Amino acid sequence: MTGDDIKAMLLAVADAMDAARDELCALDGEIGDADHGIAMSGGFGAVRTALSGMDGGTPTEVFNAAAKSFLNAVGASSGPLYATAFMRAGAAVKGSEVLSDADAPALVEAMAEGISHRGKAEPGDKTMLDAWAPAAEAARAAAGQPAAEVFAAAATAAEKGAEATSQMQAKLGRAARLGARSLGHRDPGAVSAAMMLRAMTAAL
Amino acid sequence: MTGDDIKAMLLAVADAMDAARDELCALDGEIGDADHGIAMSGGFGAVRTALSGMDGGTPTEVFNAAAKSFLNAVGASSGPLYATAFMRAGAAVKGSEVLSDADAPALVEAMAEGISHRGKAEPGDKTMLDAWAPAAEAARAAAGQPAAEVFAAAATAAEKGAEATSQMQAKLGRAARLGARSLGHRDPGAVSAAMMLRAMTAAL
Amino acid sequence: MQTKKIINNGDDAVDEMLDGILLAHGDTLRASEASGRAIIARHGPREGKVGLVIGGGSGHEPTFVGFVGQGLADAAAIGNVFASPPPDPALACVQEVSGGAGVLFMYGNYAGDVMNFDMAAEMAAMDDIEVRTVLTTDDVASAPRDQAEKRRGVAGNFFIFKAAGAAADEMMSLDDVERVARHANARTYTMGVALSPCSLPQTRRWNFDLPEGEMEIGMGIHGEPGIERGPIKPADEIVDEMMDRILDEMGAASGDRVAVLVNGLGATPLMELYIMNRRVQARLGEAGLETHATWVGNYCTSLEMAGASVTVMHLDDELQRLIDRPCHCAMFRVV
Amino acid sequence: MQTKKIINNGDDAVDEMLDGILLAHGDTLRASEASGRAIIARHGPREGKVGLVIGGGSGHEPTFVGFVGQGLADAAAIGNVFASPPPDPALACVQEVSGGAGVLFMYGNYAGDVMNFDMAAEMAAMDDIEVRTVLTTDDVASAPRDQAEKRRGVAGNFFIFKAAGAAADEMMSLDDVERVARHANARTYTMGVALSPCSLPQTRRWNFDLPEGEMEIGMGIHGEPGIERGPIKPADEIVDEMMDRILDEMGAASGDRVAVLVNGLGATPLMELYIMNRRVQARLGEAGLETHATWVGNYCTSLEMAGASVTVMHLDDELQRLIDRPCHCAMFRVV
Ligand SMILES: Nc1ncnc2c1ncn2[C@@H]1O[C@H](COP(=O)(O)OP(=O)(O)O)[C@@H](O)[C@H]1O
Ligand SMILES: Nc1ncnc2c1ncn2[C@@H]1O[C@H](COP(=O)(O)OP(=O)(O)O)[C@@H](O)[C@H]1O
Ligand SMILES: [Mg+2]
Ligand SMILES: [Mg+2]
Ligand SMILES: [Mg+2]
Ligand SMILES: [Mg+2]
Repeated sequence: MTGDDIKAMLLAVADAMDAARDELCALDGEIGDADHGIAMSGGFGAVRTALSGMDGGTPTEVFNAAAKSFLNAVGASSGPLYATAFMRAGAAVKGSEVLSDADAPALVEAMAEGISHRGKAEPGDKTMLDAWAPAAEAARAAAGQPAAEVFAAAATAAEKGAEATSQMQAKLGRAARLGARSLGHRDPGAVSAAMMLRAMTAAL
Repeated sequence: MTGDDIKAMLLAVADAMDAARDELCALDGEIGDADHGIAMSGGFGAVRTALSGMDGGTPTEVFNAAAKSFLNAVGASSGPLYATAFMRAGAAVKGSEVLSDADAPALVEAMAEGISHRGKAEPGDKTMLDAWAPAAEAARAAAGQPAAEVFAAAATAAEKGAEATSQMQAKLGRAARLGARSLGHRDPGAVSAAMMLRAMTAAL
Repeated sequence: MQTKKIINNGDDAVDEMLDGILLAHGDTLRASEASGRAIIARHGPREGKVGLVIGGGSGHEPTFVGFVGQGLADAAAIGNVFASPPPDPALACVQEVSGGAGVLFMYGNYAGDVMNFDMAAEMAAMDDIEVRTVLTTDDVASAPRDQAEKRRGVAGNFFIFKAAGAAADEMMSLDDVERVARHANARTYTMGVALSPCSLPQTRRWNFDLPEGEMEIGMGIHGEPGIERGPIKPADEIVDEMMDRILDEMGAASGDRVAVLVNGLGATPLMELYIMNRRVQARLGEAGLETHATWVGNYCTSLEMAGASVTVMHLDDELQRLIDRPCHCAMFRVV
Repeated sequence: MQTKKIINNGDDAVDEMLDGILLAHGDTLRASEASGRAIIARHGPREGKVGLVIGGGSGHEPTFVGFVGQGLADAAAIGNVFASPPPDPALACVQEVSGGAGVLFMYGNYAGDVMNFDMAAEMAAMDDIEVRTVLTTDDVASAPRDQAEKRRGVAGNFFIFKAAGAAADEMMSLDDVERVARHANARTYTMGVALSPCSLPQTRRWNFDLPEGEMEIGMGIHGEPGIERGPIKPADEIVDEMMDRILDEMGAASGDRVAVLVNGLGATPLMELYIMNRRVQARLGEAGLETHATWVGNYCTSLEMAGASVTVMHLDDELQRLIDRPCHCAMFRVV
């Protein structure tokens, strides 16, 4: 994977988030403030603009540019979480011009760690970490396989994780005060995380 | 007609206005500010309270008490118009303890004059005068008949007049700026005027 | 189904509101002993000063009661919702604020208000208090230019009352306060747009119908029909329609100064009002006009109606001085 | 069908609003050159004074931008609608208002705001500017008393920011301003009620569902679910539920003084807020408490949401002095 391949993956995510904007807003409306689709599609729209204006670049440079543009366009909860995730991913592959299949699990794990570090969520708190943590685990388990397989395994695990959030009571974020009323609703951040990994997989 | 008979007539109007409150508000909503039913039922509610607390009284005293209580409870357009109408009616029969059939046309005419004097409307301006002016004319024409016949004639004429307002373009009041858009809607003040005369007739 | 309101009995809404106002603003306002619907400025009226009495129906707060205070109106007569006050509270206002130099009545041009305030003026004359009247007619959508005297008074009241109140505070004579009031009214232009209806506390039903996706330009502050109904347009287009009309009526020369009020009708967020102001200022700038002062917020409302109005006052040196003069009201201050 | 709004493109709403605000209030506010989303008080920041930076998502106007000015906040970092600002505007605010005595961040306790402002504070530390943070947590409905630190910040911001801003204006040290801010927050209690939903400019769909005839007590200012949903009650009963809870939390002694804010969420008329105030004052009086000052109006909104909140600040001599201290903001003044 070159810097351009990473760009292609992130641009695919941008398209996926545009398509899912209303769905994610509606999910967030059930237990939050109805803006998660705006944050994700707006944030990745800014990533698209930044990457389009970028000539070449290493994978690390691409991730850093994505981190910065996403954060400045969005703020909110998703901004710092994904900015940290992208910076960690960039740091994890620092120095490489071209990534090998062996780098794929490290990327997913780095993103999950960034989100966990920034958000201080625990698994089961009903956040996007409940998609990213199983995704990282699945990516680690798939180590040695081609990058596309690694991402596919991560995406599938994230989808399951996102699905499972509907059985969880929120402990963090806007939904935290809902208690039992958050049951039966999927966490919007977990759902968008799974969509992101699925779009990345498809772009590989 | 004694003072008590006048009271009975006005109390009957109060009941009629309570019953018509929503209908009159809805009519006013079409071309005005949707409060005519509130004004009429609120105003006659105050009349009811004032007359209930009044021991005896001549027809003139009853009309004056009605004028004052209606005006202070309502303001609006209806307040000064009906306050003036009642004061004129009281003045028209000043000095009499008991009214004869011959006084009936004078009462209706005095009320119409009061409304015309206070509001400065012309017939055809699409106001309550378009009910009161034909009512006064019909009452005059019925002079010599029993009071009940006089009021019945006035009520019928007022009903026709109110009906006819739907063909008029408003020249005064809140509907005045509507121009042709006021066509097809009856004037709420004319409609309540007809109801008033009908209730008075029934109470005689 | 009833509209949603935080009220008790609808018939008590106005009086309970006034109770709440006096509890919050007892340092600046009091009720007349003669009428609970006559609200008097504690620090306004004084010997030798023309008394300024404003008033009208409730439901437009902070208009009228919020503009009572030192440097603005001396008293307000308060009616039922969307209904002129009867003569009694207006007369009580006159008696409380008369400082021997005469009293000016100012209120919006509506048939009911004219009849009631005129009756009060006649009663005041019996007490040997001279009362004059200036009607506000700033709503340019409510009648054609050649019938400007038939227009309604709406949010522009704010500027017109402010100018007259400052003139009285400067101890001008009744002649001069009246002249200023007429002059201020003649130079004040408002256009409004409504997006959704309001409902009266007593009926709790929508006063009129404004279907999904539609707006009405020129609608009055009691829901009186306007001049054009159609699909909601972008903010800039709405403001352009308003400003085209206002600028045309105003006929100002490049370099002239104006004061601006972007007013919310009740349910429209400040965000939208400021987005409108952006375009208002752009249009004024294009016309070569200088904005001396801008107010943005809910100054003349229609209960919970959504919508907004733009008012432009065409200043001259005197009006500018009067608009700038400090005033201290419960719901409005200039410092 | 889209909700009705007077806007242009929904994505531009916040920036166009800020343009309109700066055009209206250019004498008191300016944008930072480093970030158009960092709004700075022209007359607030100065050498040796603790800088007070507030901020959060848009859609709550006049919170936050309206409380920037001399004697209150020195700057506000402005996010998208209902979204924390990113670190950059917060950092720009810090750099603009730092007077060498440190900077205090104050904002409502929401996960996104905490993450973004913390990142900004870390960046400021690299510039050797000491930044401390006090979160507001006045919404008593948003978590039980033993988890008070998890509560949201809502309309009570108004009092808490005011006290801290006055403390900084008195040239207190960073330690003292922080102490005052925590103390003010600990003594400020808010309960809200929502009657109808709001909609974001970018989606123009209702954020949540609140059926005809129903209200929700304790709902947050972004539509976060509250503690009780049911049929609309009379104003006095609604206020009683709020005041029962507030008085219980406050635990004040007879004779204590309080400041009161009856706040509209956006679409609720002043008439209803004053009717609520009437009952609030009755309850405070029954409890033997003395109301030192009352504000009624739209101070912390949720776009076009209908509803209201009641905030009571339990005063002591210091807080009373700070609340009374004059301030001059674009959308709020104490004189
Ligand atoms: N502390 C946290 N750690 C991890 N994820 C979080 C945390 N707080 C919130 N989130 C995620 O953020 C999502 C909401 O994002 P978004 O709607 O964009 O921001 P906001 O909550 O500021 O409106 C939630 O669904 C949740 O997945
Ligand atoms: N100048 C006038 N002369 C006669 N009737 C009038 C005049 N102005 C208004 N009206 C009557 O008043 C009615 C409206 O009364 P109401 O709704 O109670 O008062 P408002 O118009 O102040 O809301 C109109 O339907 C019309 O019949
Ligand atoms: Mg959200
Ligand atoms: Mg009416
Ligand atoms: Mg009316
Ligand atoms: Mg948000």
